[in-house]
Formats: sequence, structure tokens, C-alpha cells
Amino acid sequence: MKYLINIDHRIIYILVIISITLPLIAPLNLPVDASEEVTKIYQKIDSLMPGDTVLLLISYAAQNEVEMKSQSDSVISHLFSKEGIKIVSAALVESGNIYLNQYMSSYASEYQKEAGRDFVNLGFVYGGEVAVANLANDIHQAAPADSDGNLLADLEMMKNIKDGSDFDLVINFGATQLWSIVRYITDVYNVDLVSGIEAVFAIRFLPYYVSGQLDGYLNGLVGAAGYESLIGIRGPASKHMDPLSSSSMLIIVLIIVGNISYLVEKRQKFSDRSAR
Amino acid sequence: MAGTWIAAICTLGLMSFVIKDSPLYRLAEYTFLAVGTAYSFVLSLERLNPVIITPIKQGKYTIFIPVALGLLLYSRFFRGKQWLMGFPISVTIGVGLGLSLKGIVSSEIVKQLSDTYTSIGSLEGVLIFVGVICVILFFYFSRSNTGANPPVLAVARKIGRVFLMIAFGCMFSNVILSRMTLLLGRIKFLLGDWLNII
Amino acid sequence: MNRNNLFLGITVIITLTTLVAGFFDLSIFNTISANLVNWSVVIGLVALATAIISLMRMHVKRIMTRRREWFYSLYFIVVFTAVCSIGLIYSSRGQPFMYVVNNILVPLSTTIYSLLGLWMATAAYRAFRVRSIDSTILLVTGIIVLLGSTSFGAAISPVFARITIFIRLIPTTAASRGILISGGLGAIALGIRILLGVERGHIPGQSK
Amino acid sequence: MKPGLAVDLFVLVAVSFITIYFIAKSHDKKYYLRNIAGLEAIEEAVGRATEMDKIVHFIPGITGLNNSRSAVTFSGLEVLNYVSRTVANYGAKLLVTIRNVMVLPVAQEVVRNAYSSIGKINSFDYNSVQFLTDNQFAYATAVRSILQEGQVAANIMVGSFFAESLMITESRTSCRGDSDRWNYQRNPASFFYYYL
Repeated sequence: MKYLINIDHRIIYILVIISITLPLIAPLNLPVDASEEVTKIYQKIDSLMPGDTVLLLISYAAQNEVEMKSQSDSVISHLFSKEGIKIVSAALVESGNIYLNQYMSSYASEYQKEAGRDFVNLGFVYGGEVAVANLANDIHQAAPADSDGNLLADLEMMKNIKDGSDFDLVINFGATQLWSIVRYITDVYNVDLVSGIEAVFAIRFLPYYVSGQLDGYLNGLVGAAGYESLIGIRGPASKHMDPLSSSSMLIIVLIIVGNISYLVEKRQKFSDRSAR
Repeated sequence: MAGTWIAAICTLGLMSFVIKDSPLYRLAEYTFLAVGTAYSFVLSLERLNPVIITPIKQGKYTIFIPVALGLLLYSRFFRGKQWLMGFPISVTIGVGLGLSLKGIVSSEIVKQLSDTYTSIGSLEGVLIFVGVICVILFFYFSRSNTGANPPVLAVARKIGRVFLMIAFGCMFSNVILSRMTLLLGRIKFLLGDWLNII
Repeated sequence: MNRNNLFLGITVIITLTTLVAGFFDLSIFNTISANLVNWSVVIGLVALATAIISLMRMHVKRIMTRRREWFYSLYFIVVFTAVCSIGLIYSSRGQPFMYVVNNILVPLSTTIYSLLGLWMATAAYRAFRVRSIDSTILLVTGIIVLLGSTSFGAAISPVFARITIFIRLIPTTAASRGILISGGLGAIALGIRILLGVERGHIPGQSK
Repeated sequence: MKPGLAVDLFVLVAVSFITIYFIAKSHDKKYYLRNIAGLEAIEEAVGRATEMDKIVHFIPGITGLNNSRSAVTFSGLEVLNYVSRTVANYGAKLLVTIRNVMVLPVAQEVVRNAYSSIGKINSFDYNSVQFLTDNQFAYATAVRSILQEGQVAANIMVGSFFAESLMITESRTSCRGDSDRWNYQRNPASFFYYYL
């Protein structure tokens, strides 16, 4: 019992790494299902009609690539498969631009879409929350040229897109700018909003989901795995669900063991004091 | 292939920190500092072209006003001229305040309260209504000088505290999910892409 | 009219213009406020170099005075200028720059963030103690929601998922909404303090 | 008037007038403010730092001045003013590390004002306020190595913090230090008392 009371932190590190590695090597392939808020995103994107305009925003940084890239991969591949959709895309965080470039160049090459006619990639937009308000007020003033340098005024797709009200759906990934997107775009112009959120911040946006300001959200890797089950692929997120579950179970065990040892220690101290 | 090796060395360099602080870690740390700062500096510099130079080409010369205001911030490097920084700072804070005051009122207060009222019909609605009121009262910290708080407030604070603890429990589980996902990503990279055991 | 009132006046006028443009549909105010918002972004962009200058000054000073581990500062300056020049010459979407970013910046960022997973484990063992009713509620809810959202919990029994949905949609939403509203009221109160000049810390050139 | 915003405007005006009313009322009446352990701890931490002739390290939060987190950054700058005055009084050494570009000049002015307000402008050193990087986690690693160099006696963090704060305070356990960290975050005000 004495040993359980203070396990050296390096042993805990090894336990955690083992609890992640085992399911990676020998996967259990437990079933993954999509909860209600994930299905709502799927329906919202599936119900897009040709000619609808979508504002695609990436506001997650490179550090939570694992969680957010699996979300954006599945949602964006579903979005790209819809025909006749006009997409305006921008990165609101510097390192989000890495992933935005990958998505938009694959959209142009794999789906044979033409920059300027089917989509406009604004690249990284500097300024954080104020930049979101700037985009909402007047896109042509906020980002006069797209990431390749050609002026928005010359692009025929941007003729009838002036400010936030010209969008039918805003898709965002990442919690850092979701506050300002709700505040300056979707609430002001009454546009539907769906968003992928890091699991850490998902709880803070629950009030927006219940009040209808946010039409659907993905809760970290669990949400990504749910969306993958909806579009019928067993992608990286679903494969990661097993190690995620096993490491979470290890954390629960650690908490319980920690508390048991704490209670035992307290009772010993109590019995020593009363014995004296 | 060389790229994966560089990435693996960077990963192990930073991860070695968990065991002991070593020169390899310090090198990885300063590489991270340098490349991270340089990356955001390059991206922001590239924004100069579309945001400042393009309007000038299009003949919108009013863009020179914010450029001048921004240059005032460089007065910081001249002794005695620091007060000039007040102009750009007060403009930035003014815009920030104007946007956030309106944004907070309509999105974070009125819309939330109106949804709490409209959904009061169902049992869940009543529960949410009680919860919201009690949590707001929980943040009410001023007391009469006797220090004791009125019975209604005491009860509301207890209910609010229960709601808050359930919410923090939910947040706590999400934090675990998030942190474990990140660790999982790195281990999958080391085992999968680098050593391709998996 | 000394400087403080001048700057305070500027902030108040700009805040009121932006507020009026937010609430009312007057075209003059809309154009002025749209311009002001764009100006604020441009100011931030132009001011970027002040940070880089002070950063460089710090590292050069560290090298000059041969402070401890000054060679790391030298290494910082070399790598910083190298990556900056690669980025500016080949543009940020150029192949060499993306190679540096994908193979150095992304792994470093994800690794440092993933270390939090290890510290979460030690914190779970060492710090999360059941000392009072509150922490009991917190830990029990946390464990149930964790079981409810991962595939292990779903495999054990669907009850966890149903309880998790209830916990998320009713008590957690109420508490988050309460925090959101109180936070919003606090932010408005501080905004008013700034407009009234009670909050002076940020205005340069005056002594309290 | 834009449609549907009447209630919003009414709520904003109402909250503003309530705030103005209580600010006006607070001038004449003496309110008893429950003393907050963190503020008293600062005085003690700075005193200890002066004895050990080491640096007092301060972070006014990692977010900017023009977003929804600006309220928290302002309170961080307010406490920075108090800390700088205490440090100037004790003649200790101050180091303020900054992550946001716009907060850098403002924080430098706050410290300069604090030194000049008690007549010690000549002991004010411009390099006491430094910008490290604007990358969130590169900033945390840089602060960690500053804390672990052993030159810092007190680490005070007041303002808006996120995941990197766990990393900075984690260095406490590995180098047996304490951190006086007061976080206005929306989650519970987690509070350590921390000096090395």
C-alpha cells in the first residue's frame, strides 16, 4: 500500500504512453456513433443547393493539428463533394494557413474547380477579432486581393458577395475566433453557423448551441470520429478513438488510486494522532 | 524521408524535456522560438501588400492615415516622444470597445437570456432557467456589512454551486479528452510515420 | 486640454461611432466605422516591427554582454533571419518555406502541446483529491461524461451516453450560460470604466 | 434602428447607467473590500525577491487590447502598475515578458509611469519589459527557461491565460518554486501562490 501512495511521475508517464501505444498496435475497432449535434452539421452541409455561398474559416493553430485536422478533413471533403457551391475561404490564425492552402489547392486540382469562379482563397487575414468584424463589414475592403494576389474586384464570383449577409452558411474550425464569428457575422446577418471546436472549449459554446446561434458543433476527436461514421469512412479519427478511450480510462484509474491513497493516508494520520 | 527525420528529432528534442533539461531541449526550444516568430512575421508582412499597397494602387489614399498612426508607435524608441503612442493606442482601444460592447450585449447577454425565457415551457427549460439565475447570483459577491447573506441568496448560491461543479466536471472530462488526443498524435507520429511499427 | 483627455476623447468618439454604426442603419456612420475597423487592423500591422525590433535588441544585448547561454541568442538570430528571408524570397507558399514549416514548426508545436497530456496524468494522480462535496460532484460528473463520450463507455452500456447528453444539455449549459452572462456584464462594466477615464493604466504620458 | 436591436440597446444603456451610478456613489461612501490574499502576497514576494537580490517576473496575460479579452488584460496592466510601484519602492529588479504586439508599448508605459510616479525614473530600465514571441507555446517555453535559470525569485501572472499557463506553472514542481497566479479566466479563478 505504501508504494501506491506516491508513484514516481516518470512511471505515470510510461503508463500513459503504454495505454496509448497498445490500442494503436492492436486496435479493438470499437463502434463509433454520431451524436445529435454532429448529425445536424451533416444535414446542414448535405442540404446545400448549387449556387449557395459558403464562408470557410480556419481558426485553429498547428499545435492542435491532431484533433482539428481530422475534423476539417472529413467535413471539408464532404463539402467539396457538393456540386456548384461557391466557397470563400480564409485563415484567421497564422498556422491555420498551412492547412487552408492544402485544402484549397486539393479543391482546385482533385475537383477541377477554378480559383475566382468556384472559390476564392483569401489566405491568412491579420487582425484577430477585429479582422472578423472587418470581413463582415465589407470583404472587398478587408481583403482587397486573394492569396494569389489577383484583385477581388476582378473576380466574377465576388461581384455579388459584399459583406456577411451574402453567405448561406459559415463553416469554422477552431474556438479562438468562434466568439467573434458569432458576434460579428452570424448573429448580425442571421447566417447559419456550424463549427468544429477543440474539446477543451466545446463546453463554453454549449449555450450558443442550445440557443440556436450555433447550428451544430464537433466536440474534438469524438466529434470527428462521429462525422467520419456519418460519411461512411473509418478514417484516422475513428482509429484514434480506441487509444483515446484507453488513455482516458487510465486517467480515471489514476484519479481513483490517487484518492484511495489519499484517504488511507488521512486515516493513518488520524489513527496515529488518536493513538498518541 | 529526411523531413520525417528532422521532425522526429525536433519531437524527441522537446520531449526530452520531460526527463531532464538538456542542451538538445534548449536547442529545440530556441528553434521553436525562432521559427514560430519568423513564421508569423513573414505571414503578417505578406499582408502588407493586399491591405496597404493595393488600396494605394486603387487610389484610396485615406489608407495613409492608419499607416501614419501605426508609425507613431515607433516613437517608443525616441526618449521623450512616447506620448505620441497615445493616438494609435486610443484608436485601437476605441474600435475594440465599440465592437465588443455591441457584440457582447446582443450575442452573449440578450440572445442567451431570451432563449432562457422562450424555452421555459418544458421541464428542461425550467431547469436551465433556475440554473442560470442561481449561477449569476453565485457571482454576486457584495455583502451587507454584517457579512451574513440573505437566505434567498444563500440557497441560490448553493444551487448555483452544484450547477457549476457539474459544469466543471464536464469541462474536466473534455480537457482530458483533448490532452490525450494531442499526446496520442505525437506517439502515432513517432511509431507510425517515423519507425513505421504500426 | 492635456494629453490624457485628448486620448480619452479620441477613444470615446471612436467607440460611440462604432456603437452607433452597430445599432443604427445610418450610411455615414457605417462607412466611417467600417473604415475605422480597417484602420485598426492596419495600425496593428504597421506596428508589428516594433515588437521585432525590441526582440532583436534584447537578443543582441544578451550577446554583447555575454550573459549566460548567450550563444542560444546568437542561434535564435541566425535561424530567425534565415527563416524570414526564405519566407520573403520564396513567398510563404513556396516549397522551401513549407518544408521548414511542415518539418520543424508543426512537429515542435504539436509536441509541446502534447506534453500537457503527460502533466494531465500526473495532475490526475496527485492533485485531483475528493476533499469536499464540490470536488466529489466534479469528479463523479467528469468520470461519467468521460465514459459517456468515449467508445469504451458506449461499449459498456448506453446509459452513460444518455446521462452525458442530459448533463451536457441541462446543467452544463445553464452554468456556462450563467458564466457567459456574468462575464459579459463584467466586460461592459470595464468598458464603461475606460470610457469614463477611471481606468487609466493604458494611456501613456501621465503619472497617477 | 436596425431591426430587433431595441432590447439590446436598452440593456446596454441600462447596464452602463448602473455602472456609472455605482462609480459615482462609490466616491463618497467607504466600501469594505474583502482583502484578497493574492494582492498581499505580492508585497511579500517582492520583499523576498529584494532580499535574495533576484528578479520579480510579471506577465499581464497573453491576449491583446482590442478583443473580448481586453477587460482581463487591462486588469493585468492595473496590477502591473501596482507591482512596478512596489518593486520601485523596494529597489528590486523587474522583468515583464509580453506576448502581444500591442500590449508591449502599453506595458512599458505603465512601468515607466509607475517608476516616475514615485520619483525613481532614473532607476527605470527599458529592457525590463521584453517581447518574447507571439506564438503561444513558444512563449510558454521561453518563460519556462527564464524561470528555471534561477534568477527569478517571484513569478506573478495576472491576466488572461490558456493551456500554456499549465506549462509555465508546471515548472514550479520541477524547480520547487511558487507562482502567484491569478487568472480572471471564465473557468474558476485558479490561484497559486508562487515564489522561488
